[in-house]
Amino acid sequence: MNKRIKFIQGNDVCVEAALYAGIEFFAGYPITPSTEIAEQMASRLPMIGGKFLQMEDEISSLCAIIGASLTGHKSMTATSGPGFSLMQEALGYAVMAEIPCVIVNVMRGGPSTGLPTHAGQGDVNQTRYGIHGDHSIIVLTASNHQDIFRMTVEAFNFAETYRTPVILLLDEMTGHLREKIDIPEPGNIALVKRLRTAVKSGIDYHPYLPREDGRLPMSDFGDEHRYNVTGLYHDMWGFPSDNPKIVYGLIRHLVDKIENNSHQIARFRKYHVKDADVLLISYGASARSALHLVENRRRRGEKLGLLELQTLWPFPVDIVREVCKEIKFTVVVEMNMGQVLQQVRLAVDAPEKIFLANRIDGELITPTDIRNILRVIQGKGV
Amino acid sequence: MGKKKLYAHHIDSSWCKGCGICVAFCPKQVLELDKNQKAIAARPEDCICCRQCELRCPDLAIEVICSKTEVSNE
Amino acid sequence: MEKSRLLFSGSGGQGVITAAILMAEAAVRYESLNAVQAQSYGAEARGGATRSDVIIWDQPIYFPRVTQANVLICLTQTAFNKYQEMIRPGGLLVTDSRLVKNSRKVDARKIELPFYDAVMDTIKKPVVLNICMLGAVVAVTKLVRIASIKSLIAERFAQEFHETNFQAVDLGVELVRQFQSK
Amino acid sequence: MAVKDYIRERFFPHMWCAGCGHGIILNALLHSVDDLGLNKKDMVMVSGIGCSARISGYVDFHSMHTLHGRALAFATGIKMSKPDLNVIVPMGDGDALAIGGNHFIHAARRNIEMTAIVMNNRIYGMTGGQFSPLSGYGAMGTTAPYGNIDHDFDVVDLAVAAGATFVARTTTYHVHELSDLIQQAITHKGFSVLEVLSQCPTHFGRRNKAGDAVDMLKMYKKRTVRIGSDKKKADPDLIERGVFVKKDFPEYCREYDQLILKARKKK
Repeated sequence: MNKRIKFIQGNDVCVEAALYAGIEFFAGYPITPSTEIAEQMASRLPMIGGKFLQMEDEISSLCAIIGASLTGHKSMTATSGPGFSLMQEALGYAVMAEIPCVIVNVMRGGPSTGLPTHAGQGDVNQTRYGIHGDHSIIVLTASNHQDIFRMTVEAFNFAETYRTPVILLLDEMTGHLREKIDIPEPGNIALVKRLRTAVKSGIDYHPYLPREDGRLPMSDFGDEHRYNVTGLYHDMWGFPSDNPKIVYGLIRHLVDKIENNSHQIARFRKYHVKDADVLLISYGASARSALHLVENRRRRGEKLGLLELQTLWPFPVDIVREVCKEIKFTVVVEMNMGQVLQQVRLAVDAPEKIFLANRIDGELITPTDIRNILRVIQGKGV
Repeated sequence: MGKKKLYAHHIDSSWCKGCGICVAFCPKQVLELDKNQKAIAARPEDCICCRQCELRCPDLAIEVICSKTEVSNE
Repeated sequence: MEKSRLLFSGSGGQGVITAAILMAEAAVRYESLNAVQAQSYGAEARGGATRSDVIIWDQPIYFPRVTQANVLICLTQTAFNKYQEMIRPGGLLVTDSRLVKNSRKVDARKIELPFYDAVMDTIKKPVVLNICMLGAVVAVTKLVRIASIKSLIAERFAQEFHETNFQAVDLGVELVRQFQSK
Repeated sequence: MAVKDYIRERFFPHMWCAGCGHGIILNALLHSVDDLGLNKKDMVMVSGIGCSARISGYVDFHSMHTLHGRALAFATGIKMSKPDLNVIVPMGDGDALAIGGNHFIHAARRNIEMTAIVMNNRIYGMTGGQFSPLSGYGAMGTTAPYGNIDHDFDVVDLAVAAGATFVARTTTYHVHELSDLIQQAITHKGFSVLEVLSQCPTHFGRRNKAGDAVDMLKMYKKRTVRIGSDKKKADPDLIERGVFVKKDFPEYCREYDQLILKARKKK
């Protein structure tokens, strides 16, 4: 029997993947439906000498992993709706201070305490626009266990590559679903190590001076280089500054380092897109239903295709525009009032050909739900 | 322990904000504020090296250099 | 193979979800099949009717919920009343003959078995009711091998519970044998 | 080393007002670190937001200027992931006890080895003189124009109740005592809380007719007494100074090391 094949919940897959990626520090606060991640971390991290902290709230959880990351340890927290709302302040800090870390948000129905035990996908906009001030951010998602593993590792990799917090947006459905996962052998997925400065002790180290390729080598707290970290606009040493030139340079850097690399960051899967005349665009749990329908209809000769987005932000505008070009019409499938729909409409040349198939009652959208929408659009009646 | 002897008051007048704390609490009235509201050692000969002015200065502007104390190598 | 959609239902504490997980996990890890298992959480899981969906297939499974069950298992009347409509016409309905009063209206192959009474008579531990039911479901659906279920139980449960649970599996199999030979 | 070897001189003169007690605390802290002979490489200072928080920019340590009230949470992550570091967390009174009150009591409860210094000037200085949870009944502030009806915390009582294993109080007038207590707090193997009454002549002093910095220091001299002094019996309103609690108790990082051993055995 293959020991790497497991039958576990999506939340547990996320833990396995974080360990694969080299996590050493986790801080969190219990909240449905993400709690299994904290529970598994509490059990697994000490076994490898890592640290698990149950903090007093989600605010301090994110603050603690930012602190741990500064000492050179790969760090993560996991939460859900209300907890993610509480994290916005520290998320902004991690963006501004350029601290690599991973925040998992296992989405439930909202707003407020909403539907703790039911799936929703209403946090897409919050991951992008939740914090005050201009910025850019990386948000990944996945619809099945193999991809949850992959995207969790990618989240750690992107965090290190771009010195930024990365949000992994899961949902209650996939988080609690059990299915097969074939844990990749060590080395099968490349890991990005922390880029540390080569500057020797006694020589001026600039923690916030990007190299030519845009990356910023770090120095761990506790090592030779002493510098300042702040959430204020700051110069290349990390000291506060309101010099307009420095402010302008920093905000451009924070946005550009992500937006200019959106092609490197874009992760997606195409199913039967090439010859499709009707396209579905979906992500997360909804993409499972969309794919179910696509495979079913293909067997009957219908030219239905699916673009599954795994990078939600920066929004893969070019990819979406490209696939929608030759399509009769496109239906975005999601469990909210059309958060990705808006982005797709902005991306394409003919927004009037983009429709929504959604479900907002806490239940997983079904292939039949999507099929009914397709029939309405095609004028066939349900 | 012998009696400490004063070498010098180092007062960085660019750091001094003239709050007058050193003047008010010097047990020997060694210090004064000058016409620019900066602390100066007006009567250094009376200093007993208690270093209360140095420790109480909110601006880190005063250093009392005495014998038996480590002298900065700057 | 046909795609099999199973819906396990009962009340919280009966171990219905554990049985569902064991079935699905055995399919994945011992039979090289695909399986998904989902369940209802929250208020629903604490009292009232508990439900767990299992789909087993030799092809990739995308939509993970059971909307029409090939196999519906009910261990309480409440669960039966709530989920009986979800059975596919011609599907298989497995109920406890003492705990559930079946309805003639349901269009399904009905297998009413005295899980509760049999467990109380022979093993005398109500806690293995779910495993007895699992043994029966495995025997009747043949989706996984009995040996696989036992291997998984040996892996998952503490040593001291192995024997009782094996007994419960065998009891379930025996109940099906008796039923089918009637 | 000299005290000035521990600061980032290019940022001086500092931004605090003339006569601000926070400068005296910085001064004492530097003398303490110097007296203890600590290596700058092992020192981390994490501050929140407010006048007090600016202190982290002036010390030549690993320094972190974080969010209002959250300094202890950031510091907890640093200390847990590198327990050999010496972590000092100076906080203002609003920082520590209003927005950060929850983090404060939970850090104390865990007994994680860090030094929390509550720089208590009884006012929100940076935002211009609003009352704080330590202003006290009757105090005047821009948000208490008719006199404050909020009662204040007793930082010492709160810290003790929350489980801090070193709890002390002093003032910016008692500078030798201040240095001594900072040293004790830094070397204590557990969560240390040091409350320092620190004058804000600009916002608290002016609004509350407490005079200038010198007058406020004189008041600290007159209205505080050593713990156990007979004067307190005669005048219960006097504020006690000194070490209130100092005890050996399992420290969080060391407890976690034990937990790792347990987990490894189970593996």
